[in-house]
Amino acid sequence: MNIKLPFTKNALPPVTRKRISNTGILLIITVTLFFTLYIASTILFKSSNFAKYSVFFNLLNNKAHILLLALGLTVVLITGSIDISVGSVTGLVSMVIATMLTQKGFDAIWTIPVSLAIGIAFGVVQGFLVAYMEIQPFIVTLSGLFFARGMISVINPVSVPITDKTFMSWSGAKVYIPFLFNERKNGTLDIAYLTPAAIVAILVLILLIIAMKKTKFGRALYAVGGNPQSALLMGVNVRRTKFQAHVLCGLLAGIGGFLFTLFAPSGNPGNGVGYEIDAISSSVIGGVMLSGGVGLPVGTLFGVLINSLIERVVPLLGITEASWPRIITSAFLFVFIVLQSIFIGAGNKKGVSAILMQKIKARISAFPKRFKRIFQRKKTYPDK
Amino acid sequence: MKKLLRLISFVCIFALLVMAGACAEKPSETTVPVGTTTSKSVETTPNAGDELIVVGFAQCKADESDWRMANTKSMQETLSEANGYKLILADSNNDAAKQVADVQGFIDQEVDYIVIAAVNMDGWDTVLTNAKNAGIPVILMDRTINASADLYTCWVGSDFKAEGVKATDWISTRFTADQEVNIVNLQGQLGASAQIGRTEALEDAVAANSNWTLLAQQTGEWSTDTAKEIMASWIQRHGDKINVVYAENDNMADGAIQALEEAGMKVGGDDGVAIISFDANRAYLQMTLEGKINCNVECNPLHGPKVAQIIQTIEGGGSPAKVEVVEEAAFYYDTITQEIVDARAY
Amino acid sequence: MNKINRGTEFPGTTHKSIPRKIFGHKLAIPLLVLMAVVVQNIITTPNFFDISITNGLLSGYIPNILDEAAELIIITLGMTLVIAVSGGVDLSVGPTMAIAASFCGLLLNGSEYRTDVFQNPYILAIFIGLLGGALCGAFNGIMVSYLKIQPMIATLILFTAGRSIAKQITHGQTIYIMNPVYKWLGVQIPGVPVRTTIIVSMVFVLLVVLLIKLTSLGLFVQSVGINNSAARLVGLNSRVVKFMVFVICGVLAGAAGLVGSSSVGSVNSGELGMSIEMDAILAVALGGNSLSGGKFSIAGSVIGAYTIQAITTTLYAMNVRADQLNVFKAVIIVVIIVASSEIFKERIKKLFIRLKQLLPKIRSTLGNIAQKMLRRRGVQ
Amino acid sequence: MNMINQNSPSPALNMIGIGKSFPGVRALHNVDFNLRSGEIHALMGENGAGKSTLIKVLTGVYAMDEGTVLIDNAPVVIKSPKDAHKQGISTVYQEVNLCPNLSVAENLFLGREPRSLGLIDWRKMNMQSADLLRELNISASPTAQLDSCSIAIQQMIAIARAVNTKCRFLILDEPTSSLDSDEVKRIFALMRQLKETGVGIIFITHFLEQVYEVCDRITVLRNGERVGEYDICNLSRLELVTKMMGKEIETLSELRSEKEKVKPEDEIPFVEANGLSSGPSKVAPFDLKMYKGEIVGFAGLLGSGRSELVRSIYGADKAVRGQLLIKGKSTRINNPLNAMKHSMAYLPEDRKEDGILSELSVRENIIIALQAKRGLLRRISRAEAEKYADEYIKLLSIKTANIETPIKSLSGGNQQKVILARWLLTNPEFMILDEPTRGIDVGTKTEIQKLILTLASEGKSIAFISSEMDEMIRTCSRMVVMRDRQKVGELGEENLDHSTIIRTIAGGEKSNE
Repeated sequence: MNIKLPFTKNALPPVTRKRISNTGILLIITVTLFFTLYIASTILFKSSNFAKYSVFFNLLNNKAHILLLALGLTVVLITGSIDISVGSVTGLVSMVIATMLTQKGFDAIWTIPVSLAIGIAFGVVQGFLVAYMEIQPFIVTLSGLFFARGMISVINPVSVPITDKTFMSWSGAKVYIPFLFNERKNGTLDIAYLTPAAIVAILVLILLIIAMKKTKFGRALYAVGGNPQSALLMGVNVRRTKFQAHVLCGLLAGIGGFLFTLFAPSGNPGNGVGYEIDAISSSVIGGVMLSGGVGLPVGTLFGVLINSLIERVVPLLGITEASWPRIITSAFLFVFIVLQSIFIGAGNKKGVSAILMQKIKARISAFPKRFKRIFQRKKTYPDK
Repeated sequence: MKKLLRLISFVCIFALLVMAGACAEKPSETTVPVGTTTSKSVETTPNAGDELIVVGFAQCKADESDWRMANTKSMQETLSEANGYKLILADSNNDAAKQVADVQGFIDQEVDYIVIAAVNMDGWDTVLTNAKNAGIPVILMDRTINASADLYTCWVGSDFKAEGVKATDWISTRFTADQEVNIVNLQGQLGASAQIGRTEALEDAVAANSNWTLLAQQTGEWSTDTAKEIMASWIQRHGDKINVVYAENDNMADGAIQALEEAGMKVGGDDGVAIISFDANRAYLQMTLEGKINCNVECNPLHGPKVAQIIQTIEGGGSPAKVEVVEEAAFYYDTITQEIVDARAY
Repeated sequence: MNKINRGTEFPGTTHKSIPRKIFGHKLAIPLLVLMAVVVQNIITTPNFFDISITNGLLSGYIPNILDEAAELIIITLGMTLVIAVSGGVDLSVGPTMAIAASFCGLLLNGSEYRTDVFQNPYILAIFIGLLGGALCGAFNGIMVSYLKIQPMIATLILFTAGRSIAKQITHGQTIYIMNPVYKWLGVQIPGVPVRTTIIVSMVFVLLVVLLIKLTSLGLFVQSVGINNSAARLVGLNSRVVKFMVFVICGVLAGAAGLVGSSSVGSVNSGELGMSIEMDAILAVALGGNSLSGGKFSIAGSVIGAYTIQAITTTLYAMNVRADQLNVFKAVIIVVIIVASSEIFKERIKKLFIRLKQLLPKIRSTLGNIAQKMLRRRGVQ
Repeated sequence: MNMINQNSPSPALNMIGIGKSFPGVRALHNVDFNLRSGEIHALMGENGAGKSTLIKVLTGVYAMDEGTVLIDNAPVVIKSPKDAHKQGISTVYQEVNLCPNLSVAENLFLGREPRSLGLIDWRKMNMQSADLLRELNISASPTAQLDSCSIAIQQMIAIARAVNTKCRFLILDEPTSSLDSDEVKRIFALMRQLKETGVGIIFITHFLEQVYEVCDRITVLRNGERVGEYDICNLSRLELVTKMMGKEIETLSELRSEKEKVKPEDEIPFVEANGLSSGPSKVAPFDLKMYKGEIVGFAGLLGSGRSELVRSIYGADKAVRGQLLIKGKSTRINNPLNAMKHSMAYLPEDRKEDGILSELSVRENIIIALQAKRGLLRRISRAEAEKYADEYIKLLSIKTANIETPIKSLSGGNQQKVILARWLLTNPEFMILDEPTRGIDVGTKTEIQKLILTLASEGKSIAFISSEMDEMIRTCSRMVVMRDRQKVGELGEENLDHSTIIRTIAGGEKSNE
């Protein structure tokens, strides 16, 4: 190995130029934005108790089902595909559960396998069409959306209540968190809690983080999203991976539907309308790129939390026109998306945003170096 | 690891600056609508000593229809700061789960009262139990829910079946017992309590009158356009046989009238196809006056005063009645006057 | 025009048999489906082709389908261009319709919620309405071309906020325009026996086709859609092209909004163009266009849109409830898309080949069996 | 034909009588090929000779119609890339086939990550990667994201990955075509190192010099058939080219003589740059004058800023400083369209990424630049477009089924000609040709070189960039030398020889200090 290679300056590989990957940057932005927004809300709306533990935990309790859908979307988006059927699948699952429990008299425990089965069924069919028939995922899952939405009405066009005792006890269950409590105005204790749904969501999140980072399947997802042709040549079964991603997304949508039903226990034709959009926007805010290959499940968690927080903040702005809350919510979304696009430069190496981004990246990368320099200077100072 | 921490802290600071910029712009954007409606409160300063009563209002979809907007506005105007209230409006955009989350948010924020116009009849037990435990009275508005009665304080709204009965009563005055009455029903969103009540009244009346026939019944989903499409297909199928159109809201009546007129059929009046509509918004009262709608049954959206009254009752230590029905009238093409139309605010 | 040679890997393989030429064409499948729907209708409704004049208007099933498809057609035209240039979709066309109609209604009615007097000239109102559509398109265009946000995410913003903005434009109320002239655009111009919607949609198809034929817009859109950086280097300003396409899409959506509101005589932003974006995307895909951008065919999209409307109308006529319609729609669409996918065609071809190969074998085995049986009989 | 030394070890990989047909085309016919362990074997041939088909048959991408593959004299069946992998056959392609969004270590180990307790052990993976990279002298950090590495490093990582799968036979399909000579040397060092360990390497390249520098044997294909197999020492360059072309090509002197005629005539330069710069990260301020009828070469290593320099003139990268004069008039060029309006043309370096509009037809690809120049409203009519297309297809002898064929189904050389046609159609006075001959067979290369000379003689001013020094020396009348994103010198015709250029590129005396 002692071949000496000619070495010129410009041939030096820029190993250290880009310390932080886009994924990392996006994650940092999202996390920072979330905490900034949270702290700002705490200060601005003092009377609304944002500093309470329960408010914080309810951000997750309220959106456990969306988190699952968003995680599913994170998985398919990372492979460069998309699934817009998840919202309707959620609605379908809730309707099936309600019908099973109330009209068919099934035992509550059966709702779990049935929810999962519905999700997996959608995942399998859509995954097959996307991966093995090579049909555009948008169209396939749009059909899935239509199908599920229509099936809800076929099963039952009106609202079905859930009265099953077991199921309602799951729905109402709370896992209190010790030591985290505040006192209410009337003197009662408001102890922070997690719902079983939130716990399931967190467990799924943890499993998914491990799967994405530490299993062959997880890495194959990124490889397929990064460059499917290369992945194929590197021995990744691209079709199978895409298929699996869709099945996983379907499964997560099934679980999400179940958690949704725990949260709002009823079957209603309007359940889950537009959740696909919520899930996609959560993923994107959390740093997933629609072009594939970039994103982390943790980012998605923060994406969901940001959306959840915005929902809490908007009513407090004191808007009296009926239409404004939604405009404001969209404005928040707009700010996030534009900020992100500015930061990332949208993969384009030109333009104002990219220059800004390069500068920021350079700053960030230079930071440790500069710090080291200061440190070294301090060290050498006494000598002089 | 240390490096990463340093990086994060740097980005935090940067993002804070960016957000500060964004926040600084935000209020100017939002104060415009706020300013216009709160200007009153500046003139008539509220009783300085009293603290405002905080009311959390979970509206199903604040700008869904003209009726819903009037409903929202009524709440906002009655529960204004000038009157000693602070209203927090959460618009759930017809998403049941978001509405539950909104109500949970009110509980966390410890509002004094919660008013709910429910998206969904079912699935309220858990969150209402939370409200009860936190000691916050819940007032249901407009839409009923399936939940144990001890979970909420009272319900304010319309009696939809009674509305339907007013309409069927008018039909029986128009037609004699030997006349053939062929009715088509443009239903509202299936499962909505308004749809259920109004359809029920019609079906009861059809069953009770042997000369009445329900030719067709389909949901027009409260929409003009859909109703127009459906009505057109009915006209193709049934033609001139139809002599009563029972539209479960104004918008659908509008669609039906257009479809009929485009097919060259006479609408309303004494000899045209009888049109029955619900809600009685201003535009449709005008149409009633013009004779296009024969009977328009009011569905009163102005729940604000009633809600305020209930809150005052509770504040005073009393307990309100479990069901508070708002007053509603019916308007007929032959008796309505321009004054009635002009007096309508929505 | 006469020597269209579609993507062949190797020169010399361009000679195809006539049936293959017909079935190999991009538009074959959507056309076939459209025909199937029509045939189905002829069987179930004998008066399908009947056209009569009622109240001075052509009526019947076919005029109905053409009428109801009008908005979708106009939207689909814009969507086709957006998909071609960006490889993304415009989710905000429905809200854009509402916003455009709101501008128009505001100008016509002024502060009145219901009047039959135009406060401003009708033409001006239409112009302002289209301008409103263009404005929405421009907003999306800026996001996509200058801020480089993926179209689906960029248009998500107007998708969620658009209807509320429209509500604000009309002071938060539904506007009723009672002047019969207003209905000219969406129902009928007095004396013309054809519904204006049909004419308007045809006019817009013609306009867009002319735009593509007479200018080089089509070439530019495809170039940018296929390879952005190559397009830049040959002197195309891809940003401007993208921006322009989004504006065009906005204007078209605005026009659809005006037609839609005119046909019901009111501006109700909660209803106009509800979930039309999904139908439009489907129409584009059904027409054989790739959703990842590049080459496009307007004819395909128009056929796709009519197919969707024909399916909808047929299902309505078969008494399928509006809310259950989606199940059938989904199944039909999946079948169409699968049938027109390359892989499926290949598999079918392979299956045929295998069958052909198997045929002699089956014949011989059958023959063997027959011989054996004969022999046995002979032995017996 | 066979001139193989009979004493050499028996081949480890043997392909006998390979045949492969596509509808209408016989791509391979009765081709024999063999590869020994520990040799570097060049597979040569023009575009369309059947090199890539042979490789694809060997790697299981295509199923062969006839023939057998033997490994260690035992027949093997290779039906999929996976089978090939199992047999120890790995491939590295011209375009880096790695995942840009993953880290270097992951790209090395994707699919066979070291695991503990069933989960990927990242520490171990990074450490093993570091070892591997060190062993192969690749200076990259295992944790860096791949797209932050230079193309050369990426290519080396691709090789490292291939090697690390315990491969016995390594196929390198034009791995050097986007690298500069320095980087190529490093790849060669890597190849020699692998050769020592007994790996058999099939090396495909268009660069003759590289073949003679590193290979042991050559197999030449032409028109889907094997012309022959030769030891490198027994085959001169001229012979090799003759075998590949199937005919004698014009000698260099002929080209040279044409070039002599070309001399700058005008006093006012067509393009004059004073302190032009497109930002410090792209190219430092430079001065430049280019005259009518002159071919100016831009030499330098890849990444030295030679492409960036011409891009800044063309407006592909916006100039942020300095002054640009066109025909003596000060001009601002903000985008390519401005440049085109000033009669400039730019044939980009990366044909696939920046050049072709893959799905569009040859006709559309030819007229697009002229159309863009004319603008949106003045459309080139169909008839006019067809006329142009036919004209240029004939003029440049572009091999295409017809003018409506999508450009993506043409061979690389013909694609390049279409792009040349695109620019010639705009009738430019100043043409920038960035690597017009890359990835193109020898025949077309010569054609293009001749075309360049002809264009110059017609009075066009040409900026020419090529990685092949010979090509530049042959055609250029002057050469600008770039280093470290700076213009470091200009060489007149009298100085145009290898050693001077290389010395200038390397930095002359300074490097001796």
